[in-house]
Amino acid sequence: MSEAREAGGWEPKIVAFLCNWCSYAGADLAGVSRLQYPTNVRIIRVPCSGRIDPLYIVRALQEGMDGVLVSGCHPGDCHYISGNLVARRKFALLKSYLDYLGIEPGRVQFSWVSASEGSRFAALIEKVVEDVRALGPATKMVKTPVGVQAAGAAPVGAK
Amino acid sequence: MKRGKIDKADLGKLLVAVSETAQCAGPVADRVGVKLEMLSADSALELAYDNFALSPKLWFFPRSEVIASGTGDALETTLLPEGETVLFGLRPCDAAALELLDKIFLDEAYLDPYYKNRRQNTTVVALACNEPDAACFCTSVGGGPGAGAGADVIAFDLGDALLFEALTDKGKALLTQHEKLLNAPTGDDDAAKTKVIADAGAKLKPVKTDGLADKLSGLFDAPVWEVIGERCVGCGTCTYLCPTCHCFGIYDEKAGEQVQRIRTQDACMFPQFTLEASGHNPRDTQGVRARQRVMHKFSYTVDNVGETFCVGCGRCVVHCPVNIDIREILEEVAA
Amino acid sequence: MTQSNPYLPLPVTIEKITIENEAKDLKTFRLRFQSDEDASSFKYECGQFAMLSIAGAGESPIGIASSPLDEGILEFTVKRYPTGVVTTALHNFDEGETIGVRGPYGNAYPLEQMEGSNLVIVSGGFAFTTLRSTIRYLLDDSQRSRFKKITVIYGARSPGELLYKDELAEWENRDDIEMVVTVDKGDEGWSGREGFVPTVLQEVSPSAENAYVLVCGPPIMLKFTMPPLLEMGFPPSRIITSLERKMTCGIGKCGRCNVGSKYVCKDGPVFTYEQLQQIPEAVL
Amino acid sequence: MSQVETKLRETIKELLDRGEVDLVVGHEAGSLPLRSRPVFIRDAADVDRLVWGSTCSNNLATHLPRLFVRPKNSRAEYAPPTVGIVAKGCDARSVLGLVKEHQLPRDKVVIIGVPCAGMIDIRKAEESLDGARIIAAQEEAGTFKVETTAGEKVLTLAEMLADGCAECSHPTAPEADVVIEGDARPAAGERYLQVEAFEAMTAEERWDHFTSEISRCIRCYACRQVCPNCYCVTCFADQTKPRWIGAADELSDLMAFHIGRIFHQAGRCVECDACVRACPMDIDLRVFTQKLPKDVEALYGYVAGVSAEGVPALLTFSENDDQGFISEP
Repeated sequence: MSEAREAGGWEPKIVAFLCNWCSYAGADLAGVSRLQYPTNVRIIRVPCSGRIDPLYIVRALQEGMDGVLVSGCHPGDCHYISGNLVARRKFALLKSYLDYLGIEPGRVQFSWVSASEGSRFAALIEKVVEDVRALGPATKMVKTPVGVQAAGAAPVGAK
Repeated sequence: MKRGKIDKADLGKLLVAVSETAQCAGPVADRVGVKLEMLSADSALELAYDNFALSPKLWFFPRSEVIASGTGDALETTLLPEGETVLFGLRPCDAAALELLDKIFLDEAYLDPYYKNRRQNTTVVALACNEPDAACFCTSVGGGPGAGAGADVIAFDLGDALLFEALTDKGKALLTQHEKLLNAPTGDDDAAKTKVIADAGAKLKPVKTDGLADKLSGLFDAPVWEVIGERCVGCGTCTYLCPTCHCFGIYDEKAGEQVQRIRTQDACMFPQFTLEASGHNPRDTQGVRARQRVMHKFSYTVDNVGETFCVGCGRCVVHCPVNIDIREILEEVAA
Repeated sequence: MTQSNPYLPLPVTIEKITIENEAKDLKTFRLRFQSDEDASSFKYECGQFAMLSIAGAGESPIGIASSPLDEGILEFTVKRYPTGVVTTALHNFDEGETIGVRGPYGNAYPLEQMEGSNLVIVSGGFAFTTLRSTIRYLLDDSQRSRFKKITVIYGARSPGELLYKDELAEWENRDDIEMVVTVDKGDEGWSGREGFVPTVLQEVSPSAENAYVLVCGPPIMLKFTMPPLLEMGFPPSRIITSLERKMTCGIGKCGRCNVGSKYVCKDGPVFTYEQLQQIPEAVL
Repeated sequence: MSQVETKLRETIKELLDRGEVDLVVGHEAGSLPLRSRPVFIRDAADVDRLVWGSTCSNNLATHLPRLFVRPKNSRAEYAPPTVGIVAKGCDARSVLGLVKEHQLPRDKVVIIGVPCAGMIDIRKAEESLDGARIIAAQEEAGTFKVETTAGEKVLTLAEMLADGCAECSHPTAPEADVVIEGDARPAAGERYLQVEAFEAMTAEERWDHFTSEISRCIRCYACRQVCPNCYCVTCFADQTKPRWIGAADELSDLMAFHIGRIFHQAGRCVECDACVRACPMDIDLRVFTQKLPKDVEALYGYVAGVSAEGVPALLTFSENDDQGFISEP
């Protein structure tokens, strides 16, 4: 990442919500196995993909993340039996909905990575980073940074 | 210059001239209705409108405004915007509301610098009403379709022409500045003006409000509030659209070391408005919250600043999702 | 463009933090003004409050617990609520750090008017803070002679919840103030009084003659304290209490603390019971 | 007065007289032309206040849960009331949804099904009048005699029919306890036409529309407050720790609020369009709310509120649920 920064180019910033039992362990395995994958991803460990509130994803986009990845155990392998299966419906609808509103489909991605799939994790990150890189920096949903808003910049009565 | 007339066809020219020295807002057609918008060369002016969906109070008291900002733990005053603004086309009710808000925000003890700054730098040109809406009741709360309170200039729509009358020094200065574009009004114009205002007034249904404040003070525990509360869904439509409602909240936004303290519009209709951190809420039913709104406007402000905080614009009447009609409440109370 | 901004806090340094109770959700913060100018501009009286400001979290109205005679400093005792953004943030601060204060706001206990009278102070819970300010002030050598007998009835839920324990002990050893400290329920180490404040008040039964009573406590305590006070012969005009409401601006504009035609932040927080009886929304 | 209205009043009078309900939530004439509003009838003598027609658009289910809140500080034994509700298809579906979510006791709610011919959209009435204003209006069998500032005019229900009603799948109340007979509109054949049209637009067009509509939001939360499904004690938008929705007048936060609110309705929205009607800023909410019920039905075959039985779509799963959206490396 530091190289990219030094080069002054834009690098995608991606947040990955990984479930504790499978995908986080998969990421760990990728690291232990010394697999190379892009460093653009910031990992947040969650107990289960079922823990992901759609608001987390919306918030990540608001805070200027160029991409969001959510990954959990493969269907059938959930530590909590069915957390990921219930979440799958939520994710399918959210993905469709954000697409419907006009947010680029590549920005928010969902996947399954098991604890033994270090290479799948590395490849997944590769893909997500490439997808987001192709889309360019996020502009939709991004909050105006605090301090940038002009003092008292207010619309006239009706906006 | 105190009075002047302009053909409607030339109004655009006048507003362009005004825009040369000040930012100028006027009525512009939108996908839904007409809104007050900063004018640019290609703005399409629209003079046929009941009123703006949102009250122009928001120019002076925005929905959200940074009142202090800084880095780390030190907060400083945000720079106040400078430059003159002319708002054209406020209905008399909305202009009158500014005079009421002055009593709150220009109170000597604690002057609000942000409001004061806007008020000082803005010239308000009101446009008298020829066709009041079915929900309007300005004449019942001390206003009228041609009333000039709160405005610096009032304009009357005489059909093909607009007649301007300056009401303050600021208004006179504005008319004088553009006197080349204005003609002298004639006696016929005065007659026409009197007629349109009288016609408009005649279309307004009066609401009985005799002795309202006194009666209200005896009705604090009346069952009427819970009856309203049962129907009220507790949204902020009435208060957010109201030209005189001015309750607010203050919140901080933080990103890294950057902090902004923001004043935002708030509403007594929301339970959170009075909810204390301990969990105690002194106004814990929708009925008492509905009572607060009516009491504050028609009783408490009368006690405190001698004014009824309602200008009869009718926005709350039209937009309440469950058709709670303040006029009916007032009539019931005054009966 | 410079213009005075009533929303702007003054910077203060946290000089000392005292944990007041076992639950550690009550802390007293001693704040020192960072400039002498600020210190001298902040003139307050007993019973007033100020807005504590934490940049990034917000502001909270808190009663001033120090005495106006404590120079250069301000003290506030703050309870942390799980839902309270500002109180939680404040409790995470350390000594030496900077926060903001704006005020003082509201009216004060009418000490001038009470001069030459007996004073009864009744309080429960952590509403004791502004009365602590008052007691500190009254007991100062320069002030004590202005007032006659002073009786304090102060209660908390448990011994651990009593505020200002060192000061309470000090005051109990003085002979110019009668201290009655009670807890709802004692523990092994407690040898003092047990019982709710209204009950203890009736037991102590202070004389209403030439007396004022200052009452401050949670709404439920106030509700049960007023009838015995009236029974003891305190006229409503001499029962002085302090109201609490959610506040945002502190300067009578934001509308939150509106009770009847009064604003608690501006017209209060101190009201006589006689005044409160005229405000239906504030009836205890 | 229509036959349905007469029958409705008679029925409710009987229910009240026989003590089968303690109160009935219905509609009464509003204070403005073409408007009605909720009314709470506790006394049989008041049944004549009830009206029924194509202006009775409020979703009355919104008002029900509050009627079952145990009074505060009351130590007296609490007996929940039995509440009748004048129910169109959508009102009844909301009631059944609330029952399913344990917000209403089914045995204490009497669903009085009324035949819904569809509701008018006042905005369409206003638009059809070329700037003239409505002074008064009278409804009669599918037509409205409207007195305007430009003279009298007759408008039909068909020309003013609300978009939501045109696509309604359940014009009559499912699982009604009492049914008032009459002519309801048939269930719509073609549905989600607006959503499909929106889907056909480009991503940029869709985003532009979302942006321009949501930027008008004034955060009055009327959309939330009128929604029967929005009964959370503390809405995510009002939470302070964490604060999901920033305080500033910031488009991104407005969007986050609307996405959050609308998404919370996934598998629950009964498509009553109460939010659409309530919005004082005329935000085109319908096109944004209807996508979810469409998807939920298409993906999981679930339609909200048609029965008090069954598990809501988002509280369950099937092993075979679509996962075509999953990213494969």
